[in-house]
Amino acid sequence: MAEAIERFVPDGATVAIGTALEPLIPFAAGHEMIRQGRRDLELVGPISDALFDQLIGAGCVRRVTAAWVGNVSEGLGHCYRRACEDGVPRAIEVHDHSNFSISLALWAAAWNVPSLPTRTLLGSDILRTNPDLGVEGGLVHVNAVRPDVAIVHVQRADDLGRAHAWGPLGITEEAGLAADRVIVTCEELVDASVTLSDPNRILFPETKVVAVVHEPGGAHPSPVQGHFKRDHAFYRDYAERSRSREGFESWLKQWVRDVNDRASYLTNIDVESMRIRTHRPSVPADFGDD
Amino acid sequence: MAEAIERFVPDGATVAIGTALEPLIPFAAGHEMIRQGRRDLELVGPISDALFDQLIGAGCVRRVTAAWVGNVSEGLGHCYRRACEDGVPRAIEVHDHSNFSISLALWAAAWNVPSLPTRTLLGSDILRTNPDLGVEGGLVHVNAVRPDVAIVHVQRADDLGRAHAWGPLGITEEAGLAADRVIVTCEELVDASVTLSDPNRILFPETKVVAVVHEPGGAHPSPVQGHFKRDHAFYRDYAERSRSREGFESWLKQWVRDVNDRASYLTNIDVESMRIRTHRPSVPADFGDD
Amino acid sequence: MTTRYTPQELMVAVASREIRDHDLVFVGMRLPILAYAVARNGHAPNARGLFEVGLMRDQPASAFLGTMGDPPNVAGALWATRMSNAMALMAQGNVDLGFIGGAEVDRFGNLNTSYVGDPRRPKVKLPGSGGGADIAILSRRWVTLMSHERRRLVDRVSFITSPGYGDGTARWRKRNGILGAGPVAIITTLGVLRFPEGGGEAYLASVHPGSSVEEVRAETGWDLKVADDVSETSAPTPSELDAIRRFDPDGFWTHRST
Amino acid sequence: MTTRYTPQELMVAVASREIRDHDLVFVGMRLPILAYAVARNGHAPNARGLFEVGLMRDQPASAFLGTMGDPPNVAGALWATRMSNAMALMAQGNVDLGFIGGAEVDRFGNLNTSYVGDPRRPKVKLPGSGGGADIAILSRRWVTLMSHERRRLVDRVSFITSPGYGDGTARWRKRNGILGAGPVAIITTLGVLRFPEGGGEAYLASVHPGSSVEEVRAETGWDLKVADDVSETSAPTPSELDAIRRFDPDGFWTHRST
Repeated sequence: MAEAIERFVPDGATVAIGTALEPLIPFAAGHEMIRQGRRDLELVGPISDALFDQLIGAGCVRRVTAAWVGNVSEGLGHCYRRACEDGVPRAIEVHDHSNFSISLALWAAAWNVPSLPTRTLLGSDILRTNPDLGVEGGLVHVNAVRPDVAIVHVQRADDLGRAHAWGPLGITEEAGLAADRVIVTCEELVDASVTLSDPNRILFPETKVVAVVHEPGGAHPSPVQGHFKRDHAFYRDYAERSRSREGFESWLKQWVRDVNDRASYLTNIDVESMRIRTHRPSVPADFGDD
Repeated sequence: MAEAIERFVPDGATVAIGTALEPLIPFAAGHEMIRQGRRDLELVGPISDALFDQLIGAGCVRRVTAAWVGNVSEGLGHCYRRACEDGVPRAIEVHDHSNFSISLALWAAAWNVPSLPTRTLLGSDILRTNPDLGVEGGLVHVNAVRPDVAIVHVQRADDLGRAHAWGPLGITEEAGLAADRVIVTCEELVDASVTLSDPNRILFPETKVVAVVHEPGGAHPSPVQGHFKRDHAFYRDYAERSRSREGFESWLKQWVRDVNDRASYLTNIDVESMRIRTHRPSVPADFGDD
Repeated sequence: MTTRYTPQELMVAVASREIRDHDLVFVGMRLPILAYAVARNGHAPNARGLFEVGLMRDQPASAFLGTMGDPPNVAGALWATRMSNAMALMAQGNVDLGFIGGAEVDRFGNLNTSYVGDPRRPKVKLPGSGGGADIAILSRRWVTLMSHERRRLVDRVSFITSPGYGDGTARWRKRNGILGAGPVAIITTLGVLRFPEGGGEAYLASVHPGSSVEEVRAETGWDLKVADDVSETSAPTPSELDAIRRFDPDGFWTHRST
Repeated sequence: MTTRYTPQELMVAVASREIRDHDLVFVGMRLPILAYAVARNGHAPNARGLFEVGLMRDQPASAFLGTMGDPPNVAGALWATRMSNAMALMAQGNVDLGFIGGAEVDRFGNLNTSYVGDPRRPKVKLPGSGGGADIAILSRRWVTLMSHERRRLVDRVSFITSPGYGDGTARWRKRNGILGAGPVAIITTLGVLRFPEGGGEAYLASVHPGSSVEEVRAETGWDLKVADDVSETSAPTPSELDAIRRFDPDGFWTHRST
């Protein structure tokens, strides 16, 4: 993980992360960015369930291009508030989107056009604050947003970059296609015979994927279908402690700065209580060809 | 099948069919349209491997909105030529597209915008012949094409309209989303516990699907992953016989007009030699939730 | 014997009644998830729920949801897909009803979930639109739920994240090219505000048991109109409460102490 | 001992040599499918193939393909997806090389696969673009394969389906906003035509064994320029022929009588 972040997420990078909305949020990758002291990032995503807030609080962020930044079950993002209201720890720029418009911004980049038209956002003041949105001919034109890198967490991947994810995907597919490169973190590192058994479930062309990191539990506290429930209490604790700058710093010290890696982090979590134990295997599709 | 076509494909309808390109072409549905004497259809698709040619030859078609009409392994579409060159059996209108632009026309309809921009087709004379394409600001604008109905053939579906297809999907997803309604024909009619075991493989929202027809072999001679190989010889025979108007009429009589339904049609095919016998089951995804 | 319930439980029950049978509902988060579950288990057995994360469901999830992306909401889904596909259905006018949460609402039903004060130097930075603006603009009709406080029900929001009826002039939405018809109700902790046919200014349609027209007006940041036939909001029925408590067993969303 | 081969086998071998190692190749149909298989089995073991039907592969399919959508092309694929996703990669400039079949090509490399004669009343209606126009415009460089006949290699096509260098004037593609660099070769049954750096008019670069400059010029519908260093096309190597015959065992595409 450390190497993937070091090599492919430089200071100043535009990073799409948390693209499946509430599930599969690559918290481990985000925390590694914080530990490495990454600076001046532009974060791109739909809603972010606490990860954007943490990166903002840690001072890694220059600009947020997103539809929503907070804590889905708890409400406001306190670090986001402090950064926007008081410039603490630093001022950030915000490019407001709706969920639909951030998706279209990524599709525009994926298809390599300057913008895509839509009927959403008509009548919204979001059009006033985001310079990447324009109105012409009765339609909103959403400028392309091209991430330097998209970081995704998935259930399984092979070491050549074929990633399988399931459950709702939010804007994951367009983020990966739009990005110059993709970093995959995964619960299970599997043989290519598993991923290639189902090419329809492969998220991205392997030509986009520059790193695959085997990082079980790398999405905690967000849920991973088939692996982990959402850790609501962890989100609540974060919301409470991050209310004050000091509380946030202490949270960050405990869960990020004083932790070497995700394996150490997980020793401080009651992982077993979060683990999904029921199984609901999909009925196979037969790719027989002869 | 007869009832689905009767109810949901009226004369004059705009019909997206053959959206997965070479595989999964709903020939059985197309032949039923011919038997019912459907008239003035607008056919929408990317390439069409012989089915458009047959519908055109049978006089069902008023307009073709497509990137390619012919016979993929054999070349020209002879009925298409006769209709365009000599107005036989009737003149048709052609709205030329490329594969990419027909996809975008359907995405435009799916997202309910008048058009989508693209860099493809710049410099092509296709821009001169298709009134649904315009150039402005250095980009091509592809007008939305909204099918009244999309007809798809899939490997399996349940009777409530949840359809699973696998293998390459061409423009199937955008065709189904763009269409007012979807008719599904399937190799296997399965229990909802099969389709709902893998909601990621469900092609369309069931709210779009108005009919599910259990029609094994309904895509012959096109291939169906896990079920049928492509019947190259059948395509060759069609290409040869359809060279002349009389040859086409005799082909049509033999394979469509004198046949009551797909089950009867299949009795005239060496189905067993076309059947895929190897199995390559996908490794299941675990949707466990608790 | 009266059944005790929290204001949130009443809001959920009222919200559920906005769902008609066969509606496709853009569900959103928090109380609306419960409202959908109640409706689907009661008067709207053929409703379907659409979630912007990329899901369609018929049956509500069988376990508590902290977010719409929680695993129980995925198991048994009718469709797991991309957000843009869910948005496509809404852009086509296929979504009958949407729910939006709001920090501030004004007399014309506009919601602000973005900035209090100057966006360049906000007094309060709120989380943003999420799918709120999309729902407000693209769903056929929509409802918002909110705590009834004077600072939340304001005369005019300073920032319209999710447009209601704009400046309240006739056909404001149409003139702005907005597809959906707009908000039909503001369900608060004290009562239900509705809008005249064709939109415009909110008025008080019903007052929750235990509150009063006077209290509602006092807690509203403009001179709230009151319907001639203003009534008392019907309390949650036992079966509504049953359903609510089944899907929020610990009162996480409905603030019930268990 | 000389090995016999058909003109199509030679074309496949020549086409395969256009594929560089690590190229992402937009493969198309017919002979290019074989060319991809030959290259991947020979000098380009790290090439990948992209198919507009919605597939990416590394290894060529293990059995004969009548179309790119045949089941053997899907089994073992690296990605089975939508066409628009494959097109997205090409629109981003990720496709290094594309192959396009053509009915007619002209001296500036423009292809016509749409109409011979007036499109409103065509003399011949050809099948259309398919992905041809997309490849011609969006791939970084492309190659076409064609039977060398005077009626197919024409001075100017009457209809440009897939643009080459347009009217041949400098920077025609750039002026038209076209992303890719354009055609690099026309591989025919008689020889190989190439283009000057930066595009323009095709010239004869090599003549296939058994043909001659004179024959090529006679079968070309314009006054074909000939390179000073025009050479004989290298015949297919035994290993190239091996690969071709493995993937087209019955000579379906390469017209070999077996």
